[in-house]
Amino acid sequence: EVKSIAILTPEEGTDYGWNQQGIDAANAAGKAAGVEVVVAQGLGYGDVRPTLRELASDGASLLIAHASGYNTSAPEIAKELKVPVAIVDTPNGLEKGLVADYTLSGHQGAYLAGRLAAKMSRSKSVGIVVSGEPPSWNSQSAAFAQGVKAENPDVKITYAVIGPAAYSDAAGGKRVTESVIASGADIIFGQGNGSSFGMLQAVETTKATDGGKVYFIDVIGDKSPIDKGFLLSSVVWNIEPVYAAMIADIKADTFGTKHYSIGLQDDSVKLLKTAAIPDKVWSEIQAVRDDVISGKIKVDPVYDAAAVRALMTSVAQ
Amino acid sequence: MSSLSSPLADKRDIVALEGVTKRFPGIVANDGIDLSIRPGEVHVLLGENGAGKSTLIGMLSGLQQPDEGRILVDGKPTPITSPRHALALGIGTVFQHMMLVPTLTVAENLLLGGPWWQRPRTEELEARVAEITRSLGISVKLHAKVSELSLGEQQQVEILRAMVRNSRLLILDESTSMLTPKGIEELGALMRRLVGQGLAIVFITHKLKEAAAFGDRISVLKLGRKVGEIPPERFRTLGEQEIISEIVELMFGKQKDDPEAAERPTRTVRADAAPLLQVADLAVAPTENAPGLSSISFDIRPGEILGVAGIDGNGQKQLAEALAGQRAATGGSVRLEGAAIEALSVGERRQRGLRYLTDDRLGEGTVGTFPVSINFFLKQVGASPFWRGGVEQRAEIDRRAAQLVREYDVRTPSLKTPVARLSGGNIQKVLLARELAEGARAVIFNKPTYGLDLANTLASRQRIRDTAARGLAVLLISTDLEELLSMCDRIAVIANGSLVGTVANADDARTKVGRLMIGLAA
Amino acid sequence: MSIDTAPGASANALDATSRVATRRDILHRLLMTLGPILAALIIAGCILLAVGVDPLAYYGYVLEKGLFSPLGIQQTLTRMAPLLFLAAGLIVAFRAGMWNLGGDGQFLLGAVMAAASAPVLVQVMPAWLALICAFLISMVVAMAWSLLPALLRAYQGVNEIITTLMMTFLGTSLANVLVKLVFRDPGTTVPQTRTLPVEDRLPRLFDTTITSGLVLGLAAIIIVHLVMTRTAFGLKLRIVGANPRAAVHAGLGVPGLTVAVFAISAGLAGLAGAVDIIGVQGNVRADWNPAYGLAVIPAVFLARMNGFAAIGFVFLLSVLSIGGESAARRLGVPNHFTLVLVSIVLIVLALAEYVDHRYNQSRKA
Amino acid sequence: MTGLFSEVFLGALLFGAVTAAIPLLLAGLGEQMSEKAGVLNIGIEGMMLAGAYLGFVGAFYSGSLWLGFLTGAAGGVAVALIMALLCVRIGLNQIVIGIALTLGLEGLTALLHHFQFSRSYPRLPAADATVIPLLSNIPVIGPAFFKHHLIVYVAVALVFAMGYVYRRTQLGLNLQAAGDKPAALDVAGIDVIRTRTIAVLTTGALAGLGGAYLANVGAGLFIPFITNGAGFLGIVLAMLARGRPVWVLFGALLFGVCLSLTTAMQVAGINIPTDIIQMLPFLAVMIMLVLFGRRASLPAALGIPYERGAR
Ligand SMILES: Nc1ncnc2c1ncn2[C@@H]1O[C@H](COP(=O)(O)OP(=O)(O)OP(=O)(O)O)[C@@H](O)[C@H]1O
Ligand SMILES: Nc1ncnc2c1ncn2[C@@H]1O[C@H](COP(=O)(O)OP(=O)(O)OP(=O)(O)O)[C@@H](O)[C@H]1O
Ligand SMILES: [Mg+2]
Ligand SMILES: [Mg+2]
Repeated sequence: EVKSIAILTPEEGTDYGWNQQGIDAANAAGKAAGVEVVVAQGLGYGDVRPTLRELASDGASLLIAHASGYNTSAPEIAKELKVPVAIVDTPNGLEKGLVADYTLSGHQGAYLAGRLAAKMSRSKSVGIVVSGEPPSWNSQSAAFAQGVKAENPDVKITYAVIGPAAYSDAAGGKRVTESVIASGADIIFGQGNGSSFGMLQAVETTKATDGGKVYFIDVIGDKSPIDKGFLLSSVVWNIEPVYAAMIADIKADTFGTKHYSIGLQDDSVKLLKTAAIPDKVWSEIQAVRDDVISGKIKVDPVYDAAAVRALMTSVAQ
Repeated sequence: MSSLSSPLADKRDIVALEGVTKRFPGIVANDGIDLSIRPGEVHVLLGENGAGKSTLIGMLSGLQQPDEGRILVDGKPTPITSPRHALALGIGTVFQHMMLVPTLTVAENLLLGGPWWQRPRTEELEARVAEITRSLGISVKLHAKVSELSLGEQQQVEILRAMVRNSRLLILDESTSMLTPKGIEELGALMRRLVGQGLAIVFITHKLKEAAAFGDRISVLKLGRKVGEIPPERFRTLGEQEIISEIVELMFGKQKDDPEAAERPTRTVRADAAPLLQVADLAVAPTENAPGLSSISFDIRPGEILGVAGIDGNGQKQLAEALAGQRAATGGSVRLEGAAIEALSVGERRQRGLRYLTDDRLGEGTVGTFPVSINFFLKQVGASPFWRGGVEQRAEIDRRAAQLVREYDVRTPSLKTPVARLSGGNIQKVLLARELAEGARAVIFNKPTYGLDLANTLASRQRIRDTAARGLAVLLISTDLEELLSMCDRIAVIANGSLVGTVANADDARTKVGRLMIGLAA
Repeated sequence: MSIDTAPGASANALDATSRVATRRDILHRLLMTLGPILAALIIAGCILLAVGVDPLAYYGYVLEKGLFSPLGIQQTLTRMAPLLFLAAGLIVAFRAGMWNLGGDGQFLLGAVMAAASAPVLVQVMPAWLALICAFLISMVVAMAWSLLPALLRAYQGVNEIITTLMMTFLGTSLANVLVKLVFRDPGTTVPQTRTLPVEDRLPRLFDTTITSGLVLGLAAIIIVHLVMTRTAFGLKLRIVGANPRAAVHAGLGVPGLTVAVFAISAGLAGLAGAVDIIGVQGNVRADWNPAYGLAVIPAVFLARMNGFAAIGFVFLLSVLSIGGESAARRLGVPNHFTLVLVSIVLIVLALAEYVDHRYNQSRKA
Repeated sequence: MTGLFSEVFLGALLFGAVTAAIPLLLAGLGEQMSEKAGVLNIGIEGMMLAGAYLGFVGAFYSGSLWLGFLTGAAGGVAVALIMALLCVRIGLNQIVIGIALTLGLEGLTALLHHFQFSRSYPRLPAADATVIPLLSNIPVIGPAFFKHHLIVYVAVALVFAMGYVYRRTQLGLNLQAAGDKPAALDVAGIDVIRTRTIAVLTTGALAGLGGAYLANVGAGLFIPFITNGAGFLGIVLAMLARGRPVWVLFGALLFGVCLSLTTAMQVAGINIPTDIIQMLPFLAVMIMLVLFGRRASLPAALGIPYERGAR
């Protein structure tokens, strides 16, 4: 019987991104299933075993460890306390009744974003700025690049990592994004927690080399409530179906037997439509979306950082 | 104002103290002291180590506040709240411990204290300094870094600083301790000239002869109390010997006339005995701000005291450190009981019986924050029976320390007291006890009585004589010629890093050493 | 910088202090620790009130979840293990007057080496031997990392605050490079080292979740305390720390001792990393840096480099961090509040020590 | 590769280097002042955070960057005031208080941000640049160095102003004496506590300004932990500079350039992990220390509280 579930996130759930999407989804899934949701946020990237144990002892029937940094500790606690946990970025960690994986990748959406960027770039130059290189971001960076190339092989892609452990380096995000814009990019695909606000700021305050506007494509969350007209789109993730499926699987005793994923087909990954996207372009993108869903276009996720960089280099030449 | 002024204070006093008391944890440093300081007078303050002289000065210069009593300036009760206040009142102090910033130049040190937003007024200062140095007959290197000056030179700078500030009252706390006999003479003459110009001077010294020679009025402190005063009227009627014997009486009760004039006991060093300490052609490279040594050679036989005379800063410290192994020698040999030790480390030399009693008691001789007991064994860390298998034997240490405290008459509140809290003389006793402990064969004493009061000086000298009498070789470095004459068998003179001659301590030694020191042949 | 190495020179008599006095002393110390903590809680409580949270409820949870519940106390004690090793290393360095502020870099390198070696070693040798080897490797690598600052300080007189701070920046980056490029677990998509299986980690104490690393940590800090206060070697280090010139004068080999101090201090920091990995974490992820050093340094100072007092302060820090996390979650306060709380506690404790010192002085006068 | 490195791009890289260097410069200059006067200011990271937060609040609500810099500096001073009170006036351990202040301000600013901005993430408009005539027309160099917000030139001017203060004014003498031999300063009639307090408060103002620049110009917004260790870098810079403000400037630029180098190499497609490139400035400095073995000449009384007449 599932009475309550708990979600653990490394940062506060107010980031219009990974943490917020996770918490919102858990709350929604819990509400739909009529179970209580305990939120433990801002736990950092250190040892969360104490919190896991405590949440388990408080009676949570499912612990959602919503950070790749938790994928060693959570399964251990699952085995220790016989509590089901859900982890990310560990596809081969499944264990029946105990451990489920929901490695999420918005690569299909990022591919669409790449197509969109290539269509809309005036300078035929786009940039990818990331604050780190975790697998889920890598797969989106790679898919974005593939999308750009598929749309127009002549478009230049500039890839830049802000620096190590720079998740909160907003100034670094702004600085690097400005450099990338100076190198010619007029659309920035940005991934980074706190630092993505710095990227957004750079886009808002820097002119493209042609003197025109620079647009920003965000990931995971929807930043339109705080947009000042520079947000072109976002690869929005909806994790609610995943959590709902987990709750259902626990009830059905099938937890830990399958992978959960998100994708274009059920709109759990979708491209955000903003006013900046002309309707004609949008409908072309929707057509591509249908091709991806139907399997006519295949987008393979690339998780490894070196492979992603290699992809960029080959793209840049 | 007359209602405020005290019946005790005389209106001629620049500064008067009334019943001033100052307490420190565990001690009453000043206990109800009355004192009057007048223009045109050198007021000498005498007293044993720890008698409370510097504490009194601290209150006059605004560093500390009295717990009881009051200070009157020009007849008015005036709490001296800060050094700045003291300076404004015209009280200039040369402290016992150097108060110059070593990384600044002399000029910058003299300029310290001006309004912060100003550019330093260097030209003005130079003119003023020229004027003062001319009238005083001294010279200073204004643009040299203080760290490059000898201690004597630094002391001159400090006196100059007090003068530059137009002090009406000049306080000199043991300012002669670092000076050569000639320097002392000059300072004395300077003081006489200054009081002649109408200044008041407070002069602290441990040397009774200086007190008698330069003073007008003498106050004697003992254990924080003022135990006596010789006012100028009386002072002028007494001769040097009478003054000295009166002071000695005040300080120690009735005693023989001039304790310092103790005859050198005739000891006979066996001329045929093999030398214990042999130094040949010892050389040390000069450093940025210290002279080197070149071809230093001497022998010391068992029971012999070899003195090293010379003006401060001529390489005495380098010699001592090179012998002890603290300073790298660039050549030459050192033999102890025939065995070469020049390649050995400090610790190994000590084990062989070579001991070095440093002149820098707090700087390197002790660890100020450590208890007295541990400081006795600083050079024996790890040795049995105080450590066994590397583990401290606290009972053993305390037992032996208590024994040394008794034997050497160290005045300390407890064995656990941090050694820096002791007065200079008592710290010196700790060092003496440490260096003379079992196993010593040859001992280097570097200015062993500097800063010590009379009683401690005499006791230390006696220790040194006893040391030699036990058959040890003694090297005694001192700038006090009287001290050397009263103790040594032979006296070598060091100048500019080399030994310029050695004379036997016979009747004519004084003149011979004196000639060598000023660069003439003996 | 000077450290007062004479802990409260008190006795006015030559004989040792009586037992009554020491008991009163302990009671006094306890009071002077608990009092300020209470004051700090009141101040921090005002901040809680300002953001609309009931301070009593908050502290109730801190105590319950950090101290009084069986689960809480186990977590607290587990968290202490690496902190104790770090504190032990800092005690050695600080007592010897060396400002090793490079603990975090040494910690991380130790952790990475443990994570790199232990999972491999357990496959080729008995687990206990493998863990000992992993500890040794971590220790040696951390020691090696401190060699450069040590030599520069010993033979060139280069200030170690600069060099250790720089080495910690370098070490953090190097640890990341090692995790990402050298020791990366090929079996995962996330850049992290291989994972040491739970059953191969340090055994847990009895039937609890407390790691036996706690015992090692306690042993380390107590041994360090005894060595520093009771042995010739410790005294030598303290002499170097309190007055380096006196050390030269006394014939101690100061450069050698300096290098030894750095090695021991860094070695203990490396062991802290190892005990955290081998005892609890199992692996190291890229960009992982718990920065324990920053909180342990003030704790060691407040303990006046006394090992036993340091245990107390480390315990306090652990209670606050474990309990604070739980309380924050339950009351909807951001977790950052724990930092504010720790900061206030540190400042008030430092103030109390000062007031106490002053009071003692005036009483003796 | 040549195509990638257009003039505009190179200019932007160097511009970024300067932008990244300015907070370090200000922090380093500030720390240098404290250290000169004998106070080891480990709390500078906290002062920067206070400056970043209050600086942003000031600029955001008033709409004026200059007001933001002012409130930022005031924020730094407020933290410095605690430090001065506790460490200078009553002589508490500087390292304990410094670290405690850093921890406390990390928590406090994050907390305030949470309640105030974590839903809206307000961002400032672009800082308007003061273009220096003629110089700004030089290719690459011009846009990199001569098109910054006025405060950047002010910061650089501060380097020389402080050099002047240290070498040519009474205040400079006082500061040096306070760090090398405070007792000598005291008996010369200058209040050591006051001198050190002035130094620490100045440090607070400079660090606060550095934080405000970081938030308002560097990032254009405030987020928790935005300083990311810049204060600690400032400490390293100040100690390496041995009392010379110009060396702080060079050091800060070195770090800034290394950061830009990271970006440049990535854009050029050179596959060196960022972690390794980030190590470069530290490696360079360590090698310098090994080769030249610069004897530490930190002030003799650094970290030791001054108490008149104590012994
Ligand atoms: N700041 C202080 N704290 C504690 N005790 C002090 C302090 N200053 C002086 N004392 C103690 O007060 C007593 C008087 O010291 P003071 O320095 O005045 O003696 P003194 O007569 O100048 O001795 P000396 O001839 O050795 O210079 C000594 O016992 C000393 O230990
Ligand atoms: N190790 C050192 N570092 C810096 N300066 C030194 C050093 N040794 C000596 N000096 C300086 O060199 C000058 C003369 O040296 P020093 O005082 O040792 O000569 P000395 O006559 O042997 O000493 P003393 O007679 O005082 O024992 C002084 O100005 C002193 O400050
Ligand atoms: Mg004195
Ligand atoms: Mg000498």
